[in-house]
Amino acid sequence: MLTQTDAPMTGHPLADTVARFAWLLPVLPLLGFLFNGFLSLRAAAHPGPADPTAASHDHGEHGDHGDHGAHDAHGHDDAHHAARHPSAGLVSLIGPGVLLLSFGLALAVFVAMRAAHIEEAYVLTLFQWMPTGKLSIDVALQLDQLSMVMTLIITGIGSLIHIFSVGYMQDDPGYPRYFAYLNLFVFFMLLLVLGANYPLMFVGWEGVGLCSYLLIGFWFHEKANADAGKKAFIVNRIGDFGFLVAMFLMFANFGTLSFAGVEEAAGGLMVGSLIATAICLFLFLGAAGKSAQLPLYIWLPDAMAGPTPVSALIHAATMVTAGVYLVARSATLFAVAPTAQLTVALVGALTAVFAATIGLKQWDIKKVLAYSTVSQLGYMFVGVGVGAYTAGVFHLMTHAFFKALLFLGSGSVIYAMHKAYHETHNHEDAQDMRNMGGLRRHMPITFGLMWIATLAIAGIPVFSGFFSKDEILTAVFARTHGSTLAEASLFGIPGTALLYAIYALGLAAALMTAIYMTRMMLYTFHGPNRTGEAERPHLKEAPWVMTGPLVVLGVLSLVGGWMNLPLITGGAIGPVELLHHWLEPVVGTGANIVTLGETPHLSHATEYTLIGTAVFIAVAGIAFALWRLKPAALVAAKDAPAEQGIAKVLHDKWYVDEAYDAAVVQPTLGVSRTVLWKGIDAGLIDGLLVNGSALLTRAFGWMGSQAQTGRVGTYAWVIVLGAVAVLGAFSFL
Amino acid sequence: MVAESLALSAALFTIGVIGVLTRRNAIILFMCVELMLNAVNLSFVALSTLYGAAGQVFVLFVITVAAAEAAVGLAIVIAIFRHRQSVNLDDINLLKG
Amino acid sequence: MNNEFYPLFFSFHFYLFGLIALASALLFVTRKSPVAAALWLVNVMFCLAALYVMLDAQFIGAIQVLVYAGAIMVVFLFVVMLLNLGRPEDVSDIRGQFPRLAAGAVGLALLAEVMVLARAKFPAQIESAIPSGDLSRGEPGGIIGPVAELLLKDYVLAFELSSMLLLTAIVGAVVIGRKRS
Amino acid sequence: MTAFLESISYNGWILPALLGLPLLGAAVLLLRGRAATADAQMASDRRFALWVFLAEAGLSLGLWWSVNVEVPLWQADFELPWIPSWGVSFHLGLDGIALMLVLLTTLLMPLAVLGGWTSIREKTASYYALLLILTTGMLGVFMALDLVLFYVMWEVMLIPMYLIIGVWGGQRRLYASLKFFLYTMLGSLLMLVAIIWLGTAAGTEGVPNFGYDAVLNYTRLSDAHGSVWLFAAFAVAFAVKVPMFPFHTWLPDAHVEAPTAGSVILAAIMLKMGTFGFIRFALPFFPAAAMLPAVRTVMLSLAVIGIVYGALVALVQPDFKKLVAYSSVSHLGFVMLGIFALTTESLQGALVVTIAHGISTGALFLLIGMIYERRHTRLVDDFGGIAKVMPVFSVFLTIVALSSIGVPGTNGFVGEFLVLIGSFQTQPFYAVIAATSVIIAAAYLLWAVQRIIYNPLVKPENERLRGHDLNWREIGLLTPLVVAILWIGVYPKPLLQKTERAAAKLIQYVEDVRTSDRIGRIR
Repeated sequence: MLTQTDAPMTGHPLADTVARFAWLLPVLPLLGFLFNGFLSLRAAAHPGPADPTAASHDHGEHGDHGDHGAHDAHGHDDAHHAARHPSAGLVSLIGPGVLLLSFGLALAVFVAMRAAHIEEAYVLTLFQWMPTGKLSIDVALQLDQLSMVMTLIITGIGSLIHIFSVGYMQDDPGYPRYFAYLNLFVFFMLLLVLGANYPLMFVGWEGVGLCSYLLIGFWFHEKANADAGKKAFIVNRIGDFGFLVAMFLMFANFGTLSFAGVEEAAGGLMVGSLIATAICLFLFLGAAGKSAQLPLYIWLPDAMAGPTPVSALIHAATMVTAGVYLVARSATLFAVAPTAQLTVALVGALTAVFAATIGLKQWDIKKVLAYSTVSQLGYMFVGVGVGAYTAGVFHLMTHAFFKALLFLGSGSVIYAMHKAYHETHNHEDAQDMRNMGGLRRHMPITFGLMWIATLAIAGIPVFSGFFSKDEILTAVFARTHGSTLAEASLFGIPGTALLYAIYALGLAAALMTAIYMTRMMLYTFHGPNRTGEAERPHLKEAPWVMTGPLVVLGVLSLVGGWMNLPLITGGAIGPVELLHHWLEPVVGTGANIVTLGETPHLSHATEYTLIGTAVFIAVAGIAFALWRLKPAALVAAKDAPAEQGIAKVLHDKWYVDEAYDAAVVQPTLGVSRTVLWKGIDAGLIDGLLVNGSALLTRAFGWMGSQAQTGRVGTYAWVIVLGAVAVLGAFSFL
Repeated sequence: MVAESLALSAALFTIGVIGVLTRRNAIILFMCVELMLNAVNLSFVALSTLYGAAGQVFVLFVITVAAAEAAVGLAIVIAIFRHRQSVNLDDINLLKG
Repeated sequence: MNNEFYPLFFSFHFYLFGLIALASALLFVTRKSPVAAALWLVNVMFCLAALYVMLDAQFIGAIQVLVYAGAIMVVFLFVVMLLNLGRPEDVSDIRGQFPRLAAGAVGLALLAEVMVLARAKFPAQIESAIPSGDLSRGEPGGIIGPVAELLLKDYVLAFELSSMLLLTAIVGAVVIGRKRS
Repeated sequence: MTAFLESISYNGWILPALLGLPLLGAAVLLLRGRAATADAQMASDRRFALWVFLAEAGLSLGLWWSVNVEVPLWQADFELPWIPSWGVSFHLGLDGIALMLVLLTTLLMPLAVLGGWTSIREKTASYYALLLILTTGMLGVFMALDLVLFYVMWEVMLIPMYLIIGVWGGQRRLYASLKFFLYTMLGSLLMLVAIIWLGTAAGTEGVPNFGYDAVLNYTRLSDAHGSVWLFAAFAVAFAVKVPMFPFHTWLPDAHVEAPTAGSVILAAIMLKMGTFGFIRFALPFFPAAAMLPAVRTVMLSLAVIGIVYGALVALVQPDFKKLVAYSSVSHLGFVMLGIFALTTESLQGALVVTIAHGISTGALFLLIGMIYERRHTRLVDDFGGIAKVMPVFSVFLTIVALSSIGVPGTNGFVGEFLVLIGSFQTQPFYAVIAATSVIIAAAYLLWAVQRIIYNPLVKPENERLRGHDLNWREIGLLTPLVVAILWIGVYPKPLLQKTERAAAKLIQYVEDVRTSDRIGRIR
């Protein structure tokens, strides 16, 4: 069925290049998944006796007849004392190997694409998926500049994280299962970015949701992890509902679901068309679900229950950016719906600020990074929200670099803490910053690289974060006048005012980002060590297989900025706006519509002031943190005083989870249990109608039987009364 | 003459009915039924003077039936009496619903 | 408006026997002891026999006396004596106050309805109907001719069936009354 | 392949053969001698029954090639005069839709028998005989092209299931089986009245004619196609069977009390009788009545209520079988939505959901049966941490649960997506509400699966399951179902092509009658 149907694109310049084998990109990780999955199952599976009912008879005298196999992992993150999985060696070859192959192929296709300077996308149709009536969906891959950038990020950072996982998860008995899920995730993610139509993208979309469910709940013997996985899937599903409805609207109004078709139909719509706004709002609901934006962000912090490399890959670099990719992919559609764009930008900005506030007061190192991711995603949505798709994608890329570095760095910190606690059989929380402190003496490499990432995310010049974040802020500022957004309005507030508010929110978020990142660095690496005397000698740098990828990511965080130097630098440092030209063919039309055709230009003076303010904000944040926070005053977690006042509110994440639970979950369960099930089903239909009618017939039967008293006297009476009645009737006739 | 006999017949019939409804003793009940039959016989005879002797033939049949019924009825009462030592009708209610 | 040919003798006797029948019926119903009741019933039957004779049904009158009063009532008395139920001292089996009142009311209602119906059905003939009064009927076969003729011609089937009925009744009575061994 | 089938004139005798073989098997099974011990008796009975079902399945596979869906005529047509004086003929035939359901039945029955392999221990001969008679009944319903034959088969199908639930069921089996029987019987009596009315009306000079085509022509020419009462008579009978919202309370009881095989057949095949009835009888006979705005709103709202209500109530079920039963109510609500939205995509989507639900829910019930045999409890909270002791079971349960939720790449998604995108074009309001059930479905199934296989392994009874993972029979039983799930999910094209012609024909027919009606009214 994978026959190469004669792609209409035969004439396409990429047709005869290595791009022909693009379908191998997703298929390689799929093969990895199948192989690792088989390895995992083969080891764990012992088919039971022919007669299963025997289980309940023999009460456990041979319950655990010494099955040598890998009974799955137990203990949260401290699984290292279990026996190493027998086929771990083979798996650690296949898992990352498949990813590296995929990355190599992606690089080859990238080179071919650069050489070919293609104008329109290369669509590789594999086979017809759902041919019914007017609707005909094919399984087809679309190779263009945007999907190329995403593929490179996914396969590149994916390989690094796979290599890191080899070290991090080496002692986990569920080792092959872990790599199987990770490979499956990469398969679905590639399907998402390479899909040529919305339904195929949706397959990848829910596929990654499924994999994040499996990976978050990887150590499923802990109820908390399993709950977190379930929560992630269901909240994603709410987002998917939005995506589905958007697809229905598209099909009902445009008659097609392929990107090209929708792009062309969207081009024909006039700016501000109702259909486009509706579709975009539903698409944004889907994106919010997947990329953890304000209403539906609650699953991302809980997703930290999964292994750290998973958090790095899924909840920092790739999956969560799917929403941004979706908006960038439907650039033209969003461009003709300014109100929708304003909503996207506004929600993005609000999320950025809101998440940043919570990030200030978290003690778990991964929770801090999680909220920082939510906040940075908010930034990306601001970027694509205001029509600066290149800026959004650029920040997506740089964020992928330094956030992956931060997560993997925290991974190696946690790994080291685990090793130490494991030696002394201490069951302290290895992820709590209050138990860390002064680790720079023990883990210099991680310490240095983490500082690079922190400076990058804070937006200090030279580092990649500065360029991408600054570009978004300047883009917002540039669009305050002379853009479709400015004219449009949201809830009556004119676009311009909104854009200024968004700019302000952006600055506030940047300030808080600098503060909590510096806070994290101070508490983890600086000041006295709080892990404890016995553990201190065991605290040492993670093995090279883990720190290697860190170094690569460190370099990328440093160099990343050069990919899209702002126009202002005028080629002084290097080629200007590389990424902007690269993505021009894909998002160019959409961006032009927003800026009413001409490229937004700010006078040099304003641009310099904007850059100045951004740098000032970053430096101020770091300085404030360094000045106010005293790591020495910190105390180990077990005897740390409880939080009070605003700190407690922030630590308890504004009680949003409790609010959702009380407002949505409990009422639904309550209503469906008491009203729907007991009330209508058991009560009304079953009780009243079904059993009720049965009761009625029995009652009539009982009444009838009362007349048969058995006493002859009664019968005599009945006869006489009957006679009287009959004669009476006759007498009236 | 016929009108008076019809009236008498009706009266006797009514007394028979009242007897059936008020008495508890099985045998007296039978007798009341016999009385009702006699009443009917009377009206038969009374009307046979007008409509020919068919009425009287019919009375004959009524009498034979009454005889048969009395015989069987009393046999049953005796059987019940032997079993229950009482012919009070209210006690005999085995055939209850 | 009696017809002057109708001798006073007939109407007097008719009313006499009628009243006696009525009185004895009432007494029959109200007696506590079954024996007394049975005797009063026999008395009613005799009066009725007399009325039959006055209504030109002499054969029926004879049969009434012979079979009904003579045979059936004797059987009743016999059974009553056999089961020595005659003792009046056991509690009266007449039902309580309310059932009797109800029975009386229902009886009266029944009586009224029958009277109304009888009046409606044969208004004309009843008034004028006067039995011929001469006992020796001129037809052949005397007073029993017409009855016998009808009985053995038109109703011969019913005649045979009633004999079968009597036979089964006898066998039935014996079987039921037999003392179980 | 088709050449070979023509050579043995496969189309001529296949349908009566498919009906006759199970009856023959049942007869032989009942008349065979008793074996020495009860166990030997059980073993020989079930082996014989399995062979009959496998033969039946093998025989029916030829239909996939022999039935030519492009031609609008009835395929594999077989006709015998049955009661000429009443105009009733033993007339069998298939179209694209019936073909799919017949194949679903014949291929699923051997798996259902294998599912209940060790759970049925006493009176096995009569049990398997009843299963065989039930198969004839079900196949008969799908193949009947004569209204009386259809009604007879409808009742023939009822009695064996009543006995299966009544004799081999759980504690409250008598209540459940009686309720099931009376519910369906009441519904079908209304239908009988309508059938008789139609038959006599469609007859010629006194002799009634119950042939499907004759009645179809009659309703088209007369104004019967607009009579709401006749439509209601058929609709109620099928609504009870689907089951649609107010008539569904028999389903949870019947499922909870039925033995594993009974449950699988009930869910996978018998529920499809209702939807098949709508597609084959109710809509073609009374298109104008079905398309009346009032009638259509009632049907659509009942379908959508069924979807959301079924999903919500499934959320709070303590008993896993009841949970799956309510999820069936929800899934079949999708089918009804697909049918009454009347676009090609939605109708084909409805057919895919029918097949997909048959496979997924059948597999779910098989899995519940397997865990019930080991733990003798169906309450979800009695389990916990099964994945550590029974990894293979957990993998199968996860895959099947995901297909039931409708994750893309599995059969559930293809069906639901087509129904929703199809019905969105004509009924956007209903489609969006139905789409919300996508979220609730994920909630109730994932929550149940989590409480069973994930969560800490604390209860000793679950610990004792360590050595009792699925045996080779059970794995062999579930693998074809999982393969079917993934195959339909990834490559549903052949399935869609087989049913496309029949679906398009129905929609075309309903549209023609509606437009001609409208023109008639205008003139």
